[in-house]
Amino acid sequence: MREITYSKALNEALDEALAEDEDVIVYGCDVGRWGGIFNITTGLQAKYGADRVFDSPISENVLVGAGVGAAVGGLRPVVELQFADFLLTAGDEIFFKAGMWRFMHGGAFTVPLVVRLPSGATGAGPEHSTCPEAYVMHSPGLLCCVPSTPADAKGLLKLAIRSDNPVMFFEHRRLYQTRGPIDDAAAVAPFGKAAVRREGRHATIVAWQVMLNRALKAAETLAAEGLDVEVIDPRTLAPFDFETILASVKKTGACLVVEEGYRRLGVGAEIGARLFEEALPYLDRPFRRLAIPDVPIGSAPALVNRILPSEDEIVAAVREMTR
Amino acid sequence: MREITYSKALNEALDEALAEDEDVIVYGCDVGRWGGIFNITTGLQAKYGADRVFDSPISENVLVGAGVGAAVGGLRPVVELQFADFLLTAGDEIFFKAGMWRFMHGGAFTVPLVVRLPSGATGAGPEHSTCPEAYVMHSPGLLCCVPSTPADAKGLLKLAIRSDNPVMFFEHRRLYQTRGPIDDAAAVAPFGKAAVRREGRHATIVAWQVMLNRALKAAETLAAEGLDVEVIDPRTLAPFDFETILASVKKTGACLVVEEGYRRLGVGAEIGARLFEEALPYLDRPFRRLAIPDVPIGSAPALVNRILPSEDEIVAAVREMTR
Amino acid sequence: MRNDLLAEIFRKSLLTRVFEDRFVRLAMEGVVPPLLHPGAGQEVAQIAAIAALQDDDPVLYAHRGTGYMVARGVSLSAMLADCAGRAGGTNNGKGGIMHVVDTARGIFGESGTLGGGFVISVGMGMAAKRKRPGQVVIHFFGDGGSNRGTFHEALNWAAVQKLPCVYVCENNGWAVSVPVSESTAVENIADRAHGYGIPGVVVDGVDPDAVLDAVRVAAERARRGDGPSLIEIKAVRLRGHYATDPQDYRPDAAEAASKDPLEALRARIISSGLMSEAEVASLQAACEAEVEAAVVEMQAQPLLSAEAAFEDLLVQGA
Amino acid sequence: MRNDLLAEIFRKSLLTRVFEDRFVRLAMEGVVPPLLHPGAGQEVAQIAAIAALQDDDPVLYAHRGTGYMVARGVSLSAMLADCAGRAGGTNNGKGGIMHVVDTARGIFGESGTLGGGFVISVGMGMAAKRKRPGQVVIHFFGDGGSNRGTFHEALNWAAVQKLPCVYVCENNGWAVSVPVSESTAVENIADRAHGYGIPGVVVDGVDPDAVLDAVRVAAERARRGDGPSLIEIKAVRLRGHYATDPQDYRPDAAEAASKDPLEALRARIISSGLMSEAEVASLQAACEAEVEAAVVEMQAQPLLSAEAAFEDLLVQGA
Ligand SMILES: Cc1ncc(C[n+]2csc(CCOP(=O)(O)OP(=O)(O)O)c2C)c(N)n1
Ligand SMILES: Cc1ncc(C[n+]2csc(CCOP(=O)(O)OP(=O)(O)O)c2C)c(N)n1
Ligand SMILES: [Mg+2]
Ligand SMILES: [Mg+2]
Repeated sequence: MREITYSKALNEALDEALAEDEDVIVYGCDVGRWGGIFNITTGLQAKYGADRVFDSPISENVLVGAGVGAAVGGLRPVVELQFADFLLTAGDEIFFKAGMWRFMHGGAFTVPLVVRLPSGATGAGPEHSTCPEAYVMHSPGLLCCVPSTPADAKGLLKLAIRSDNPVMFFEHRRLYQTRGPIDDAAAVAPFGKAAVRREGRHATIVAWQVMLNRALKAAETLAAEGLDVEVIDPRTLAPFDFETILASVKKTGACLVVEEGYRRLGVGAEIGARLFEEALPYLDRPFRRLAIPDVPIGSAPALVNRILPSEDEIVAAVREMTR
Repeated sequence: MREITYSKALNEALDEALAEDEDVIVYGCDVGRWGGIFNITTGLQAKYGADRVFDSPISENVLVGAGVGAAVGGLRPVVELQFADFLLTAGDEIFFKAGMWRFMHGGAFTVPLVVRLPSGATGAGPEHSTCPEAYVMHSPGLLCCVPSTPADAKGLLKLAIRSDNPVMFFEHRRLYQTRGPIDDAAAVAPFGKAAVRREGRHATIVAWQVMLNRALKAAETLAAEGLDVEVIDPRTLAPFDFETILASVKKTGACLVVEEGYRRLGVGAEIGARLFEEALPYLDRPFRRLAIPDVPIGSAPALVNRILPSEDEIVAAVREMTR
Repeated sequence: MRNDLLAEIFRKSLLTRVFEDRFVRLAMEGVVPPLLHPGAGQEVAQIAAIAALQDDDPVLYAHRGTGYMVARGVSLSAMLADCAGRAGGTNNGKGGIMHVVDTARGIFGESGTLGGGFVISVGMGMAAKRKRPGQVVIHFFGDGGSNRGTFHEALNWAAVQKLPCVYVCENNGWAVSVPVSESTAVENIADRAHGYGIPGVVVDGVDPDAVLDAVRVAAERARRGDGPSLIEIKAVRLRGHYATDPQDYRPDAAEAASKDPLEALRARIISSGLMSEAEVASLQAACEAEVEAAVVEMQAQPLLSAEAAFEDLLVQGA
Repeated sequence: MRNDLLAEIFRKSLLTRVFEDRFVRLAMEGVVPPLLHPGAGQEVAQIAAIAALQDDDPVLYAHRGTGYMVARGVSLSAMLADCAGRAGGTNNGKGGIMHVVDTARGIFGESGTLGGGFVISVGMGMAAKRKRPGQVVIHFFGDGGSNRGTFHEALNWAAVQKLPCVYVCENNGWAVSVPVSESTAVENIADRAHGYGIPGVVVDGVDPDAVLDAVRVAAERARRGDGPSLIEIKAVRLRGHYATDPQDYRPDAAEAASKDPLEALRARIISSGLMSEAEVASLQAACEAEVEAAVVEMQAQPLLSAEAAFEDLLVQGA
């Protein structure tokens, strides 16, 4: 099997989508000539021309809004916002136009739009650091991908582009340089199928992207202590594969969600509430969340590290939960 | 004690705030000459002049953003957005500028801004119908009021205007014409104090605004069946008085949250998750949420009524929970 | 313009007026919610503008009036059904009169947040340019809506890309209760075209020929690949912002009433001998009959199932 | 302009250049994160613009360069401390070089989302007008940022309210890798002033006199209560978008280098006899010493406590 980086995987997905379907267009600030500030679109303009891969003004509202219009008009736009945070800068267009244009017109249109959203804390300050998936997951009409591995990055992006629904595609910037195996022959699991990244019976951890990697490392430490942790990667947050989590928690009786978004009303809140609704008799241990403790993310690395859930905190939380 | 409407209460709060502090200004589309499309600012321009109470262009980004700037510059702006939904239309200004301008500049400023957000489903379509409190409660740096009674409408709005923090003030449009007693001598409870609107021991309902009224009616029906329901009105969502809910649920063992926002990652999710974290040994019954079932709110009344939690559904949920 | 076209614009304008007046009465009777923003005074210009385009050129409209839909022949009973929450509508109970849609007739809908259509139109222009050369996208909006930031982002990018878009501002002098002079820093919104290097022209909304010509010129420019244009129609809002608005903020209501473009067109049609008074009267009667038939047809439709609340969101299995 | 002012602009521009060059080296050494967007080529104009104002007139800036701060005498070691995560900075670890603030010197910060400052400036103008008559709010931004919708909303409402705001676009021809011609539909961004009925002027960023004059005229207009102005400085970006940007997208880098306004000013200062070569050399040495002292002062500061992550959000008990 090949090994490629997460960013190469994304680049390949775009490349193949552009090759397969001439309705696919790719645009955003700097994605054309330069190949994107994170080099995800490198080489694509040279290969497919400036009519299909092009730069845009700094105008997030029209970037997303034009994506909706282009999708309604029969194209399959893939829009890059340079930072996932900017999803709120284009709030009307994301939540009302992408999420509801079809609905409010009684299903007259389809909106096959993909918005690529590089996320994650890299010390660039409060408006360039967040993982704002929760805003999307709270909002009807939007699908939401959070790939953690190069294979998922490629597979889910290809599915997203083929989907007739609007997809918010969160790429974690701190994963871009990570490598992983990719099986070109394997079929990609559809949206809404979580992956059990590690099996275990003492506790369930739900995590994705950078937090998934931390959870997996924590699980190794815990395994050495005799604690077998099951680690679930949801892969997509909308649709959300609650069933896999439910089955796991019924087995383990304990659940920890680790996320890089804000804690209050985050993804973990939904998971906790649903477990409490649907699995009360199986819940042996209080629920636990590790997340950004409801402050914005400053720029100094020490401050960022203080609030991002760490491997040590994950280990400690599981120990405490299973005591 | 006087009885006044919720809308009169808001008008009085603005009137008194304008009288007390000449830094208070009030603006928004149609709030000046006309007194607002919902008549909350009636008479204020005539009384305080067009320099302090004035109309604006249809420019939600600058409405909110200028509010932040004016607050930084020493005024106390009270901005009306005509529909609470438009909070996402001004997403950058609400979440990043109002919520974070102080933070990202290391506390150099205070941002005494109030944004008034008339909310609620009245059949005006998907972009003019929501109760989007969850977006605010998820976001650091913003306070959030959800008054249910005329007395709270007045008291909380006055507190909000006096606060040195940015406050998102949700006024429910279907409450504007409701009446209630107001004790002009009574001190208003501070932000972050829930009100127990009805005491009971068999189950706890958390609800506010229109859903609170439905919950209270449902509680009467249930009382006739011998079920004593405790009904809690949080009054503010940020800060959030979880302690009052926790104490109630420890007593009743069962919790239902009824809200007019979307269900997934809504306020109820946070309440459920926190109970599961902090009160597992006391939880006799599965958690329950009634909320908008994760579809946008159409315009036909039959469709709206289908998805708004009803009194009957509340009654049924409590019966089922306590069975 | 040609006589037959003028007569057609008159007929459609009259039909629109009759339809909307009937709508308002239905609202007063409680049959439909009072959510119409009457287009009275603006329908002649709306219909003349549409007449300058191909029958299926996409139209994005704002909230005021139904002239665009009537111009394209959208079913009146369908629009009523949309509002009455009945079957047979265009948007399945989702959008009422605000989000009437009929893609076969090029009616592509409305953004409930003002100014939301600007950005959609850019993408539709991008799609038209690539997939349907020769197609022109037209977007109507109000003076008030032109102060949204989306106007700026959209016109700039449409101009950069030389998209086949025509932007038509119906400047009726008011945004609800706020006069344009108090919200807008420039007298002619068309002057903003300078900032995007595109043509900006002002036309009188009482004059269907001027409107037709301006849109034709803009559409030809768009088809040639030279990019968008901005047209400002000086319009008159005869009624309140919404159907039952008392308009007590409005000093100019009487003056406005005297400037009804439909009356002017009626007088012109008669004085030019294109139709006799009797012919106009019978046309009026025909419009009324058509509207009544639509009301009857709408009322014969079953109420929408409340389960429609769960439909039309995501495409399943995609 | 007066000689002493010119000399002062030169000194501050030189200090800015030396400071930023040192910053970039610190970034390469890993002492500070490489988040500076070098202002090289734009500092003379930035400093000349600030020189046209009162010492405490509020400044909102964009991300490029530190000329504004140096012009106002913000502590260099404080700016370094901001970036190095040490005590003694201006924003307590929250905003690094992006959100330097010093309200006593009228430095009111930056929006991390481009274009976010436009709308803030309007409110600050509203407050200035009411509370501090005579105060002028200046907002600097880039050509790229001028395509945000906030530009439109802000300039319109500032003009309607006749706010004391001065909008200064530093058009350096590039937004990261995108040339202005590919993102912007008009050659002169100043032309957009027409759309708001306000003056729009273009000045050459190599010419500090022209910049100073233009801002003075605009500030006087603002103080008179006549409202905002838009000034476009034709600027040159000498370095990459960020400190370590290879700029391989850029054909004009050599040409740009030949147009350094600081070099032009240095030549003018010497050829006019205002300073001798030796005086300039010793000024350069003094700037280097001042910067080194700031580096030492910064490095003597303790690291910020990580608990600062929880500070500065809400005002407690309010
Ligand atoms: C973003 C947004 N802000 C405010 C409103 C509420 N609103 C609806 S129509 C209207 C006035 C529109 O004025 P104009 O654009 O001139 O159109 P007109 O009603 O005059 O036809 C307002 C403020 C809205 N729907 N969307
Ligand atoms: C809303 C928003 N979009 C995109 C960015 C990313 N970004 C930062 S600087 C920049 C280029 C800015 O160009 P310009 O305004 O011309 O300023 P310059 O860098 O040339 O000084 C971009 C795209 C951002 N910070 N905010
Ligand atoms: Mg108008
Ligand atoms: Mg630039």
